Amino acid sequence: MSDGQSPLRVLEALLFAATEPLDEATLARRLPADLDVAALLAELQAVYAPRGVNLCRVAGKWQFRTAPDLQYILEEERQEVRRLSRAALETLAIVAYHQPVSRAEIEEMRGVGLSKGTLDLLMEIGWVKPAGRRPVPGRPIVYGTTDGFLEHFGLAEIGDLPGVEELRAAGLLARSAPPTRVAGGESLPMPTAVDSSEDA
Amino acid sequence: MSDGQSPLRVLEALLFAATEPLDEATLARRLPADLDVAALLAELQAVYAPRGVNLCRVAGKWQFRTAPDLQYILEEERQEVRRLSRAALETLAIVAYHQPVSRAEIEEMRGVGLSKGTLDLLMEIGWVKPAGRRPVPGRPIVYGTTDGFLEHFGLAEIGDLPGVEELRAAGLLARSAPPTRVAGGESLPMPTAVDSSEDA
Amino acid sequence: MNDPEPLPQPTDFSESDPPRETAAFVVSLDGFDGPLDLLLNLARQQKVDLKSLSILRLAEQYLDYIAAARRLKLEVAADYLVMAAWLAYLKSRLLLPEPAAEEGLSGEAMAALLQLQLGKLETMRKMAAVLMAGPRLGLQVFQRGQPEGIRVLRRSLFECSLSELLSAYARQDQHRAAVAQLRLAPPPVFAIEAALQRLSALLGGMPDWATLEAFLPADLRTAFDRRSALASTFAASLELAKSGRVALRQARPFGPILLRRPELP
Repeated sequence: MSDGQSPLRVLEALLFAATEPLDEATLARRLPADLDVAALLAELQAVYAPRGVNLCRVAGKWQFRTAPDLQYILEEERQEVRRLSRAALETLAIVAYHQPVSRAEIEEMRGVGLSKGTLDLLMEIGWVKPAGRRPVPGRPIVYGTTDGFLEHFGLAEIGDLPGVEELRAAGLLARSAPPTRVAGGESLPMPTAVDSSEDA
Repeated sequence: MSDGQSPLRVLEALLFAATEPLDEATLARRLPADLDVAALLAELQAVYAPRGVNLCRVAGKWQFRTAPDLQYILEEERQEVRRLSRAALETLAIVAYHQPVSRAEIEEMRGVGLSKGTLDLLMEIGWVKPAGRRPVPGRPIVYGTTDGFLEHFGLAEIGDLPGVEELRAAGLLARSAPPTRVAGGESLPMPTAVDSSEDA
Repeated sequence: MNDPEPLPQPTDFSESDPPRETAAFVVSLDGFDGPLDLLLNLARQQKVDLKSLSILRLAEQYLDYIAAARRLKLEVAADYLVMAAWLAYLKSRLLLPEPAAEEGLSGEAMAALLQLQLGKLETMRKMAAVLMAGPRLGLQVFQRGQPEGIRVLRRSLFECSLSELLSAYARQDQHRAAVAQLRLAPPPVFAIEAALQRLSALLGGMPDWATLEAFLPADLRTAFDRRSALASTFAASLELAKSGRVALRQARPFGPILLRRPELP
């Protein structure tokens, strides 16, 4: 680190100055071509690991962030956030863990209709986005999480969601079998009415 | 630095997250009372001195800043491809075919005044350069093309430009056009006003 | 960050108090987000893990709850009634011996379906809480407060092809040709050549000094024509004086210019 233009110094400066997380390709463009950016980032991450500022991988990109254990110190920096309704929270969790997921599937999982505002609010916050359509009759829109979601919750990728492996192993993330409910009344009843108290 | 809540870590996080430079009193309020904030800041400054990010004192307050020698990293050149105006294109063509040629001769040939910016732009791009003065009353500056011009248009030398006869054969020149020489021959009325729409 | 964390302990998510004992309570459905939510709340009263939950007992609890609500003439939303009907059916399937030749799901399978559904919902509630409690940007962890950002320097790169250049040349060449054809009228000046001719012709008949003006053409209409003729005639007189064909005289600065045939030696 003593030589003037060491690549770690350059990486440090770039990541400190950036207003948003940077991906490796962007970083590589600013460095000599023959450098292993991934290895340098790992090295920088290790250098900063014990410090008050850490190098984090979020949404597949890199960003310096304050160490999580110092949150009590930084209370004054806290940004006011709007409180989400329980419906919005559950919907967010369902979209995150079950994506891509349709509105009907969210309603089925929660056993209650979803008011229009709930998904809209999550999209407005920038955590949820439409992610195509499911190739089934009716071609319903399916939803997924955004990079903004990963950045906000400090996740490198969606597979880093807490407990995702265990939940999958426990069969709790499997999509329910395609509706065989035509035959009899055996399958669980589907929600019909939208609960008007759902508004987020 | 190894203990979890070392004051240097706290200072680091505070200065990193702050939206403005912080003074020592503000920093002291966030730290245990018995600490020498000035000494800690000096220590932190020393830690960061060789790095890509430095701790700087500005107007009595403290702030992390990208190291001055790495400022160039934070500048991104973005090239925008632009097209030449008609006036600039014609002027360039006249300079190429009739060099060395004076401003007055260009105006005479185009039948319209040349705005100041047009020749300046061509010189700034690096395609046209002054090429001495003509030994006539007023000693006007004459212009010619540069090596950069030849490179850009893929010409080994200026003689590689298609000749007037070839242009005519290619249908680019009107057959009726009499072959006019610039310097001598019949001279055309001189333009008087500069066409303001000519700006390159 | 990649280590799977152990699942968190169940958290109480309900924003309103869950119904207390089935006997004497105020029946209200306002606090529930649908029948599954009510079922989860009832299940929690069994104080067991969802996996060892008695679905039969849960079904009875739910039916009691809905019955109580209806006894109190509370409005019960259709969703809750549909679930009640389904649970009543489930209960009968669980209590009665399974028919031999069975179509569709068995009572046990139906119970497992409900159990899984409740498990999924409860899990999502837990995960929502975990997510919201985790280190979130701007709440527990912070990005740099004053990033310098990357300054963008814009630089223009001019693009021009050879054919564009040639077309431009051709275009202005045609323009020039058009201009040349339009401008055939002679310039409105009195040419020096014409002045020379006129002066030479007139000098023969001028034995004595005469002013320059006397040699100007007679048909000068405008001041410009007059100035042009004067200048050309003066230039012509100098030209003739140089070759000794005229004598010039001016008595004082800006005085009249006189000329005559030179005296023969």
